[in-house]
Amino acid sequence: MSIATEHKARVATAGNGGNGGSHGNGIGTGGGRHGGAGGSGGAAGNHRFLAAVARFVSRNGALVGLVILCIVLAFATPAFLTANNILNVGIQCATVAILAFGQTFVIVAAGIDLSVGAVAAFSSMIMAITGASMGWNPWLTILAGLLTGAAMGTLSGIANAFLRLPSFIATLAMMSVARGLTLVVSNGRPVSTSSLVNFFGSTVGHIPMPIVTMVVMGVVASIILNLTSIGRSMYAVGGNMEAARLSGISVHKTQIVVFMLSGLFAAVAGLVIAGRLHSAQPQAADGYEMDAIASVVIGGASLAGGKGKISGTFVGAILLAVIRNGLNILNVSSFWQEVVIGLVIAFAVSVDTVRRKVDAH
Amino acid sequence: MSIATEHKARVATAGNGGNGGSHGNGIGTGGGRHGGAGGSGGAAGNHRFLAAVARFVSRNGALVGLVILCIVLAFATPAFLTANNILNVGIQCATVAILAFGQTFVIVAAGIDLSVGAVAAFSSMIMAITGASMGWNPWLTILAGLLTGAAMGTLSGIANAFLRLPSFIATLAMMSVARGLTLVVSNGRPVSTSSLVNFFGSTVGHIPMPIVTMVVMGVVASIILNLTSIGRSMYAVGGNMEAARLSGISVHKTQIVVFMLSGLFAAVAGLVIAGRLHSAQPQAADGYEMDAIASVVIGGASLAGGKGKISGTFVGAILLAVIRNGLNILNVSSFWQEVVIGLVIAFAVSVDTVRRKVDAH
Amino acid sequence: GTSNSSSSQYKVSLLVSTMNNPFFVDLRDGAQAEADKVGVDLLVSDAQNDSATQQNQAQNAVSQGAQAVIINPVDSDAATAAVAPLISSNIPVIAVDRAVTDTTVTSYIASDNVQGGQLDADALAKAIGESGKIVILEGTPGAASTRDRGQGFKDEIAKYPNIQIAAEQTANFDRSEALDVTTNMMQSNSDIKAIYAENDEMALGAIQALGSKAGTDVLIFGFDGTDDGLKAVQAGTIYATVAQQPKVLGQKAVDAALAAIKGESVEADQSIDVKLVTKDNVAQYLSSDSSTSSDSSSSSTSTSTE
Amino acid sequence: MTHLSLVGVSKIFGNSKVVDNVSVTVEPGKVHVLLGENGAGKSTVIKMMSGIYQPDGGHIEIDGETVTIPNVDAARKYGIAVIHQELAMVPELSIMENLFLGDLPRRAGFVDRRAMRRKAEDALKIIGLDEDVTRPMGELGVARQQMVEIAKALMQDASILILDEPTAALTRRECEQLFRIIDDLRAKNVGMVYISHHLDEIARVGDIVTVLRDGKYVDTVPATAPEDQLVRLMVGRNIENQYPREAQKPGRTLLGVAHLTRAGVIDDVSFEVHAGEVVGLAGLVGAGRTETLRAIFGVDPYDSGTVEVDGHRLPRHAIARTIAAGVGLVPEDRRTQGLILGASIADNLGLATMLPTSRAGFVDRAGQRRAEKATADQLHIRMTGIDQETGSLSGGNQQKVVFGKWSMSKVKVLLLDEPTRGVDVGARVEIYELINAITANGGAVLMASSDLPEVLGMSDRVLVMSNGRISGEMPAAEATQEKVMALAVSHMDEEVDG
Ligand SMILES: Nc1ncnc2c1ncn2[C@@H]1O[C@H](COP(=O)(O)OP(=O)(O)OP(=O)(O)O)[C@@H](O)[C@H]1O
Ligand SMILES: Nc1ncnc2c1ncn2[C@@H]1O[C@H](COP(=O)(O)OP(=O)(O)OP(=O)(O)O)[C@@H](O)[C@H]1O
Ligand SMILES: O[C@@H]1[C@H](O)[C@H](O)CO[C@H]1O
Ligand SMILES: [Mg+2]
Ligand SMILES: [Mg+2]
Repeated sequence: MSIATEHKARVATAGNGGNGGSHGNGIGTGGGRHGGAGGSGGAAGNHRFLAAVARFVSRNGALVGLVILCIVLAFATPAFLTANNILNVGIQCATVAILAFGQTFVIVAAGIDLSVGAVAAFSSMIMAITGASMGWNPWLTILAGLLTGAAMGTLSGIANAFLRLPSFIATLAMMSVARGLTLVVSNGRPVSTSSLVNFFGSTVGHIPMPIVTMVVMGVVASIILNLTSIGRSMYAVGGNMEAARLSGISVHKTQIVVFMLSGLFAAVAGLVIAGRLHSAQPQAADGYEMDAIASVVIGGASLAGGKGKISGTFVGAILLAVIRNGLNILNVSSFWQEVVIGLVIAFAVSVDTVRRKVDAH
Repeated sequence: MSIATEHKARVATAGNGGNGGSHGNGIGTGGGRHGGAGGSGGAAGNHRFLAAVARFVSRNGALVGLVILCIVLAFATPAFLTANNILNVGIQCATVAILAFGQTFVIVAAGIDLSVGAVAAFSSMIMAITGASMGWNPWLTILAGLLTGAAMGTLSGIANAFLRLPSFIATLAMMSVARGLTLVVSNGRPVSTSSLVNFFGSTVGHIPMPIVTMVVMGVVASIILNLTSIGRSMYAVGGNMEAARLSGISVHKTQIVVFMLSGLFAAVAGLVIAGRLHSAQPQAADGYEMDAIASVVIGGASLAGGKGKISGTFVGAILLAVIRNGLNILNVSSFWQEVVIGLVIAFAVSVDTVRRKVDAH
Repeated sequence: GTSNSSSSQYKVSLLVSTMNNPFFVDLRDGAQAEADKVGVDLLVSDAQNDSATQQNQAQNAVSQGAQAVIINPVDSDAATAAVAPLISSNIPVIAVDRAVTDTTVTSYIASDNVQGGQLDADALAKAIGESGKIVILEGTPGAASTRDRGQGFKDEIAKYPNIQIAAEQTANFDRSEALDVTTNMMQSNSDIKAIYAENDEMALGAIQALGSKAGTDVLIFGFDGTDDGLKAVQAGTIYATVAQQPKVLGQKAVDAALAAIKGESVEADQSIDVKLVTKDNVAQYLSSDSSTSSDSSSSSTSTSTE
Repeated sequence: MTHLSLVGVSKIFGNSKVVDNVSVTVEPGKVHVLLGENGAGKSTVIKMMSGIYQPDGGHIEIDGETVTIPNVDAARKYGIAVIHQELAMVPELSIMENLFLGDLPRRAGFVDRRAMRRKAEDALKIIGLDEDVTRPMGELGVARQQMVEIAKALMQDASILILDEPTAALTRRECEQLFRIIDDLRAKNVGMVYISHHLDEIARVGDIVTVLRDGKYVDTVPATAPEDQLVRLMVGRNIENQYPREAQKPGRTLLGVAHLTRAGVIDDVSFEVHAGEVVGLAGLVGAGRTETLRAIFGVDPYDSGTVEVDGHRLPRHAIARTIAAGVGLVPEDRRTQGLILGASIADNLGLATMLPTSRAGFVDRAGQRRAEKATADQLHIRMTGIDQETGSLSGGNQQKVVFGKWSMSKVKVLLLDEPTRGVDVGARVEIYELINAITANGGAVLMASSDLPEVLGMSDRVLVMSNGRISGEMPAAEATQEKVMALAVSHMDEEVDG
């Protein structure tokens, strides 16, 4: 029962972090252990490099599963490991990755945001409509869309912090509201977007803007989470809300910022989707929240909060995109595809737990 | 951030459970408080009755929100409070309620089961196919379907307990696998069901079988959760896995049973859906997991585990059905409907938190 | 305008399978425009592609006091159980776009998805010179329209031995999914001559994926004839699509419902022909369908009534 | 420096007045001890000083001016720092981040990790804790976590420092370190509030003592007042004997541990505990006592060695089988390992007996409830009823619930890890009486404790652990604190040699 399990296991084994009961990934310890294991040969520099690699692997959730999957696919079809296809995978994971970066804030702070897909759709619709029917300056339309996303997120945050709605309920409600508003303002029809919006979905020269946007957002998210005090507060609130409060951290403020950021990231994802389709779709990003949450969890975060990294989330999002890309390329029948997707996800994530188990011995 | 918040608040506020930070509903304490508050007038018997009512209300999540909603609807349209429509609401909530009863086990034990909709579809497809193409005895087909559901649940449980997959991932994978298998075995086509299966979706005389089935499953779920040792173990595992383990409760066994039951209940829901539609649909119950989880959470459970009641879940499921029924009857435009659904859910659940806050003073 | 609907004496319920798709929005708009015109109070419900929800909405229609029910089934088989109580309590039922299996409804007004698939297949075969590799973008697995369009297309294309279906992948009737899926399929099949998309939304996604190849190296075939789809036909990026005239479907359905309430006789089977739309004839569809005003849709009636 | 006064404050939870018209003054350079039984309201009082609770009556004065302290941040701005009774730490975050929680060092708007690391290392040095500051807090034992909490409060350079049972989890050595720090602070004119259930500490650290009983002010006396006077003020009666051990004649071997080894944690541990015997397990923090108990109980696996109960060998790493063999464990940390804080007292008391007493899968509700009530009464748990949420009990009363869980299940062998952490003198005697009852009935008790007087007073035999090994054994009658400490630090000499 792992929504909250990992947290409890870890708390409970204070003072015996490495025992059988704890399957948490000790922050910053796995690498050390690993490094030790690989330390018999080579010069010291080499050793340190290996240790750093090992630490990176051990900190990034399903990375091993992803690598295995890629190797399998590379052998299965020559079409997989081409420069072009790798770029494709990058483009295809961009939207979910951006949503998942935003979702990481929320999950680290022990919440969940079900509204990200709908908020992405609504924000992109705002960008399209302010442009198409209202004739605003393209930059202004994008700004309006981003503010819309941030505002919707803020509303979820307020409902969570002040109305004390569980985040599951607050964002379920927001998902419904945002999707409904999208249908209302668009009357259920796609609306074309400006060439500025489309730029964010296009490939300029050899550089795909969705990937650029994803990388920028990933770096921003990583900086927020690691280097700002609001980012660190997210870990504190998610890890032990009461301790955070007793230490003078404003839990409410943290909660609101977390959802605001998630909404803002969703709006950026909406920009990329609309840019790719040259239009805002009323049903855009429908169900993407599940992919986003799955990316974060595959990346090693726990829904119990206090844990999660942008690099892990990134691995999770790539994993999902690679699975879909691979199945498409291999032309697996669409009925079997669902079966295979399920099995591969389960496999890729359990590789990680098996690795950790072995690691611990 | 309430997925796991309440749990942590609880851990952290040991010795100060009633402070501003904790919004948990103390098991069995709310009622006492309430009873005390209402205790100034009336005879002792009357007082006790009022206290019992108050306790029931305070223990059952969004009941107050539901009642307010019903009153509003009754004033808004005469069509709402007719015997016929009330039966309709009952029938309309049956499937989700049954799924949500099963989901309650999982959430109480601090997990989540995303596969219930897909498992319901696959189980009903098994009932249909073993009947239609294989000519099995109708009772046997139903048995096969129920066993299928239980088996799929068990697999999720094993993945969760032994592969240490977070339940979110294990059941996300199972959702995909079950939906895929449904498409594979049915070749993407609906399959008609036997008249025995259809019986479970029909109204016999004035008695709608979906409601009967829902009530029976509710009672069974309630007995399991309250009176059996495995049910009590679910609360223990969900409340503090480590403490449960150190008290000799088998966490693995509990986890597996929890998902097995969830799968079994999903199969029963599948029976009702197929019975109502006289066919097993490959896309049946798509997305119902969200309604089921929402019912449980609206009913007062916390995704952090250790909390939840069948009666609360029932209130949650009815609330969702009433909202949809009411908006239909009021003929709210389908685009606005989504907006309104979101707002009403948020409202109904926050009534409960506001009530608790007032209560606490 | 809903101004006259509140005072109207007739209540008709329209159960739409989903509004997640402009096709059904058009169907609803056609029905609404007609309802406003003839003075019917139209109660619209969206089943979000769920048969059980649709059954709930059929029940609720009775509570609402609907005198006739127009159903656009999520699934034909499942709709049987949903409309049974309506029929037994003598409420006229009109099936639109998709049939209700084994049920005598008051009227069945539909375009034929199997036939549409055939039209696309023949057009495609002709356009690529009856030989070469093609791929199919499938609709949502298990949906009735996916089955019928797939079947109609594949049965027909089988008649051309030199055409091979190199890949079939689902994009769930969704534009952005089609963008990714097409990109990926092209990765393993570079020599594709044509793509059959089971609706226009997916065809539009494929165009996005192919970029400048769309309509030149690779011909794209759609289904539905939505506004965006028709514009793409005009632009030459979609080679052909199958126009279903959803607004006409909606309009006819309301007419049939009203007639049934009034006790007038109603034609039991009104098949609205599906038409292949190519660059040659797109103008006539565009003029009527690309405008959202309600009366223009009624002017297109002439093209489809029998 | 700051004067802080609570003037006639009260606090109400639900229907009960938990603190009733209490006045306390904290003066610069003085240590004000708060004394009272479990649930007397001590923690509630200090939470009103630190912005966590608002008084329902009375007011707070700082330097003579009436103020409100709406939240923790405000308290911090007044120069008030608090070490809470229950650890306020985030297990996932590193030690250094926990030290700076809520006030991270920043440069140009970003967290300055280098400065944080440097300051954190300095802070740990002050309290004499040798840990890598980047280690996650959750990996530390309770004692070390407590040390970090102390360092965190000290770092704030507060003018008022509140310490709520800071020594409950510490061994003598760390306590001494803390007392020296307190002496320093006193010299620097910091005002302090000190709460502890170890009466012997009061004269050592305190200046004045205020005693609370049932939330009410009882008296203020100098810290030099004799212990039995303090006890009388606290509990309203005399306690004749703080360690009422009734030794039995040792019977057959009930617990036999041979060559128990777990790499890096415990090393070739062998001993026996006989029927009727209480064996004490002493040692420094990190000596491996907790690990030994966990290995015996089947919580953690071990690499080699055997555990026998009543002559039957126990399987490795199998808690349920161990419990079935008649063994119970009161774990070190009640909140994470002992209790389901969100569940009722009844549910917690019945946790270990629920499965064994159920029939055909059904819980024996009536029987369990009867036993739960009886146990709660026997332990004098201060509660509104057995349906009260366990998390809302005072710390000491929570500990009694953990103890009660095993006393209800009538164990043959009871493993105790810091059994009286945070338990008041009166209640401690009640727990000791339960230990006596268990041995009188032919049971055996193995008790790891950092409270040396307790080990010496309640054991029949003392084992001393050091660096994962048993470094010595002696009958309690011959044991003294000095002898035990000598054995406890013995590995340090070895390290010097090796
Ligand atoms: N939030 C709360 N809700 C209800 N009762 C509470 C709450 N906090 C404390 N209490 C009650 O108030 C009383 C005093 O608690 P407090 O924690 O102040 O005791 P204490 O003197 O610190 O005890 P200990 O020595 O065990 O720590 C106890 O009976 C406790 O159950
Ligand atoms: N100096 C040290 N530095 C880091 N880790 C240590 C050190 N000494 C011991 N440990 C580890 O700390 C863990 C156990 O500490 P713990 O405090 O629980 O042991 P203990 O003997 O039960 O001590 P106590 O019960 O007094 O706290 C063990 O895993 C042990 O390996
Ligand atoms: O006819 C409709 C539309 O073509 C839509 O695009 C998908 O569902 C079908 O049933
Ligand atoms: Mg206290
Ligand atoms: Mg210990």
